[in-house]
Amino acid sequence: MTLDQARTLIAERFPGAQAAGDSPMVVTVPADVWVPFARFAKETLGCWFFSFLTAVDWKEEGLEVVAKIDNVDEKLSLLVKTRLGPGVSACPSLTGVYRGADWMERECYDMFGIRFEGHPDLRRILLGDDWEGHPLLKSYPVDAPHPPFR
Amino acid sequence: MSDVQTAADVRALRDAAPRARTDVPVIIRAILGAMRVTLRNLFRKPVTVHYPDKQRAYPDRYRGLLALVYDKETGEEACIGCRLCEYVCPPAVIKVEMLKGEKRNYAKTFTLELYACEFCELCVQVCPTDAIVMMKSFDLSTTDRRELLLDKDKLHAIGRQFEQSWATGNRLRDMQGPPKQARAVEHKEAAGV
Amino acid sequence: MSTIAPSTRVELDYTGSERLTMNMGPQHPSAHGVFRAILTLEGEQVVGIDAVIGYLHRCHEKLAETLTYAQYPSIASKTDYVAAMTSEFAYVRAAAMIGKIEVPKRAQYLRVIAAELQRVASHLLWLGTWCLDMGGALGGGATVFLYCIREREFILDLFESLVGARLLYGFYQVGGVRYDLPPGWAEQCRETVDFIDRRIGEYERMLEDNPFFLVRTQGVGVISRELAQGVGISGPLVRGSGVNYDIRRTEPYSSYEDFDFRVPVETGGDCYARYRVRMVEFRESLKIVRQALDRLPEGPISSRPGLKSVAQIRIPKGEAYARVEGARGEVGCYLIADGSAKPYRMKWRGASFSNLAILPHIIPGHKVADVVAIMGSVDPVFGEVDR
Amino acid sequence: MMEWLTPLIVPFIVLNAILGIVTYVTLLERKFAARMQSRVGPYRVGPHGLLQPIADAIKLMMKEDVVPTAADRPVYNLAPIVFLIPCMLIFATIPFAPGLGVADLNIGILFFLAVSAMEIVGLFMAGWGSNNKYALLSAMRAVNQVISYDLPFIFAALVPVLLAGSLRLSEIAVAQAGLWFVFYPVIGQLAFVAFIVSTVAAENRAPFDILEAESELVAGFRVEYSGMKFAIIQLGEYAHVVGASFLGALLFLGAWAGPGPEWLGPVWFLVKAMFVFLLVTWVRWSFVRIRVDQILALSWKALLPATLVLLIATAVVVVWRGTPGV
Repeated sequence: MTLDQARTLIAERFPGAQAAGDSPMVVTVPADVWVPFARFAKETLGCWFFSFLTAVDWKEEGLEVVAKIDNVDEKLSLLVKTRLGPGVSACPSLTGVYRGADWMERECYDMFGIRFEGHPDLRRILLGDDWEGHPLLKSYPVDAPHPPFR
Repeated sequence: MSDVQTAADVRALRDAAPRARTDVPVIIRAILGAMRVTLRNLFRKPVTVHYPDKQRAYPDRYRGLLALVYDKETGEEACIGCRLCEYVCPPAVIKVEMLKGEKRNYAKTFTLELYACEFCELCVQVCPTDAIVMMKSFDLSTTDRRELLLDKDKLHAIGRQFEQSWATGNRLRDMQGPPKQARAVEHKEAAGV
Repeated sequence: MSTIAPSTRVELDYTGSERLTMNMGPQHPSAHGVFRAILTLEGEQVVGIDAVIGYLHRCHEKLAETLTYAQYPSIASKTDYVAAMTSEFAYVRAAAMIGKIEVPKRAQYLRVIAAELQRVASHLLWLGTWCLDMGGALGGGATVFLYCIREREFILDLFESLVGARLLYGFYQVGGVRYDLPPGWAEQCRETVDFIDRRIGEYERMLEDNPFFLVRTQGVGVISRELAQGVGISGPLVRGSGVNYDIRRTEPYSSYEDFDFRVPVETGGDCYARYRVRMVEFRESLKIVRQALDRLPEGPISSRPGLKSVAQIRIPKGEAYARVEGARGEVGCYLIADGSAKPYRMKWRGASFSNLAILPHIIPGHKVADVVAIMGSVDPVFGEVDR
Repeated sequence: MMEWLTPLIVPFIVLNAILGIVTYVTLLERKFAARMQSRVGPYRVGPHGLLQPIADAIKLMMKEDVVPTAADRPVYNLAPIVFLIPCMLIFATIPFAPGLGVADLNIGILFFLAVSAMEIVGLFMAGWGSNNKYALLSAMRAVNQVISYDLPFIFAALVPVLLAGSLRLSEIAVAQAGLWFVFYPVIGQLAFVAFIVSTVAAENRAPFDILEAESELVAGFRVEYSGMKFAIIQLGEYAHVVGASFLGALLFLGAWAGPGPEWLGPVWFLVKAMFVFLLVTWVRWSFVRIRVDQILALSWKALLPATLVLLIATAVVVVWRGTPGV
């Protein structure tokens, strides 16, 4: 699976997706094909290695979920992104495709408040259950005390 | 495969895992071999350093206690209160106030919260006058946290008390960076050599 | 940090005996830091585990947004404090990738030397603490532990004479490294490397065929190849499960392509296979250090002038994901720069975080004593798990 | 005139001597282990740490005695005593020199084995009474382990009994005047190894210390004990080890036999017992711990049949040679 082949395949199967760059190849997909794309990437492109999943807060433009997946054997490296849009904090869960997404999505929920639909056990992972707010949002100030202030 | 391994899976995997030989001679040899290693170490010299009685030798670049120094030639305080160290300090433990002077500036106050310092040496690195340096000193512990709030006088006192490490701002900047020769020449010219 | 223990999520064949919920950690002799495992037991058998992490959470990712590219590398050490060099490495690599900053050849070699010595030091600590988990502080485990610590000191001494610190180094900076080798360091390093090479043989004699060690490790905590690929573990864990994945090979960085080394792969997938992988890695790392010292080129150690002010390093708009092969696996840094002196967003991909996620999959079905053995073989560092 | 005092004075002297030995055995072990691990061990209290055991004792006496709220108080408080008594009683039958001992019973070794197995009651009480899950698991393990290792321990100890033809410990010692049983061809060595292994296991020392198992069970059955109660448990444990070492020296190493005048006998005995002790310690600090199911398997599947066969073989040899003794 060369890069060009992968790019063609992506263009064929997902017309809404934009692929750019090569190492890693940045693929931006609409949120509704987030899970189908991941399944396609795993099964067709052979990207079995789930490196990480996180989000970026683009302030007014809303949240963006980013996942890095690799085909280790053929050195194909994908950075898959999806824009959730302003004010939206729900995203389909990848746990059905990648088992490693379990903790990563919990962390992402913890830090950004993104609700991953279909996640089997979406709880906070790093912060306490009674923590208020989601620290990595840009609206969350660094230097003010936050409840529960301990 | 189901989402998690079940007990049956664990048992199957356990049985499928490769095993080492279980011949009695191999086992006996391995056991005696392990005991031989411990016996051999019984007769090695212990590596313990009896710390307060014997100080170990600090390497030249040791990053220890911070201090302010005096200019070697003029005997004046080397710090010009430029606040570069305050800006660069990642945990923000340095606070400097500048005192404007006629020929040069001074630090009016200089406080360093040593209890939060992480000894990254960035303040030494950016210091243009080599005023803040690190000392070859390890004994920082105290019974009172307030003693670790160092002001200017204390920092000067520390500078006189301990041996200075190798690193100063100019030395560090000379070592890094690509145009090494050119800058070395510059310094020589500036020093009037 | 969740305080609710959900009912055991894993149903194993129920033996009819009463279940016992046992709390392991967060302060526990073999928790390797602050880690809490809520175990559901049937007799001695574990039937469910809920891993609770986050006790050491410092929100490094938010912290990185408030610190400049010059400041953060020395803080990055604090994520993985056992192998502090690797996390710095990932960060400066990411920044250099966005800024397209060249790194001089000598700096690349110095980076490799430091990273490989760090791997040896980290593996030494792993071997020691793992044996401590299995052998106990009042038994043979403590002996191996102290031997390993004794040898690790020599590497820390090397680091100390190189950068002046023993734990948090700040050796890497964007565009190169901060310190050049002091006089005599290379010879000292060669001696240490040879010495540790000999001592590793001693550990192997203590453990290799030892039946006590073998029964504790063989067939314990088997990660099948499929499971390893599904969860996204990396480093010695995934190589112990028969997957040949080493970033130094698949995506060479910092002149790793210049060096001749072997990537060990074992197929067993159990604790013993992971032990074998790491023992070979010891030797291979020492080999790389020797090669790098032999071929160390002359030249500058940084492509950028020495740091003079906090905002000296500015990086254009862009994003990059840089990963390095740390002692525990893929340590990655996903950096988004917005053109200012501070990153817009940074994501740490801690190797231990992903590796630890394997625990709920492999621990059920084992005995209580195996929990610590498996956890030790995963080798988590909680600074990196919680960040 | 003062004869009625003898039964009081002799145990008093023996008890105190044992306490002294046991206290300093801890220092011996710590120094030995430290040197094995490239350390120096206790060093600060007194010259080369010689006063360390005394400092430890004082520290433990001064410590606050914490009782968990939910503990079963009578059981919790009684457990250290119940644990200590059998551990001290085992010294009753050991003759330290010809005629020097508390009671030279004609079933001496039987008494020793029976009483030493009693410690398990105290162990289990401690584990149960603490009302702690770690302690409970540890107590369960303890019962499992001690029962399974007492059998090989007894069988290994019975080999010298068969060879000597007596259950009286002093007679077993005398029977070795010509040849120490450890040098008895084949049988002696095998029995000695089996004895050492089962001693290590029955004393719950690494690699068989699953009930202490601080990597998973923190400190096992004594996790909730502090202060003097902890000290008593520790004392009992070391007394048991020392007792077993004395037994090993008596059964296999010819007890008080040795060069020099006769009054050196107890010294020789002590030296031999310490040799056995250091052997056990050496094993302890050389191996990783094995798991509870493996320990049980080792006992029932390997050690027990092996010692049983050894015992039968010894019996056959003894019958074949016609007379007991060497």
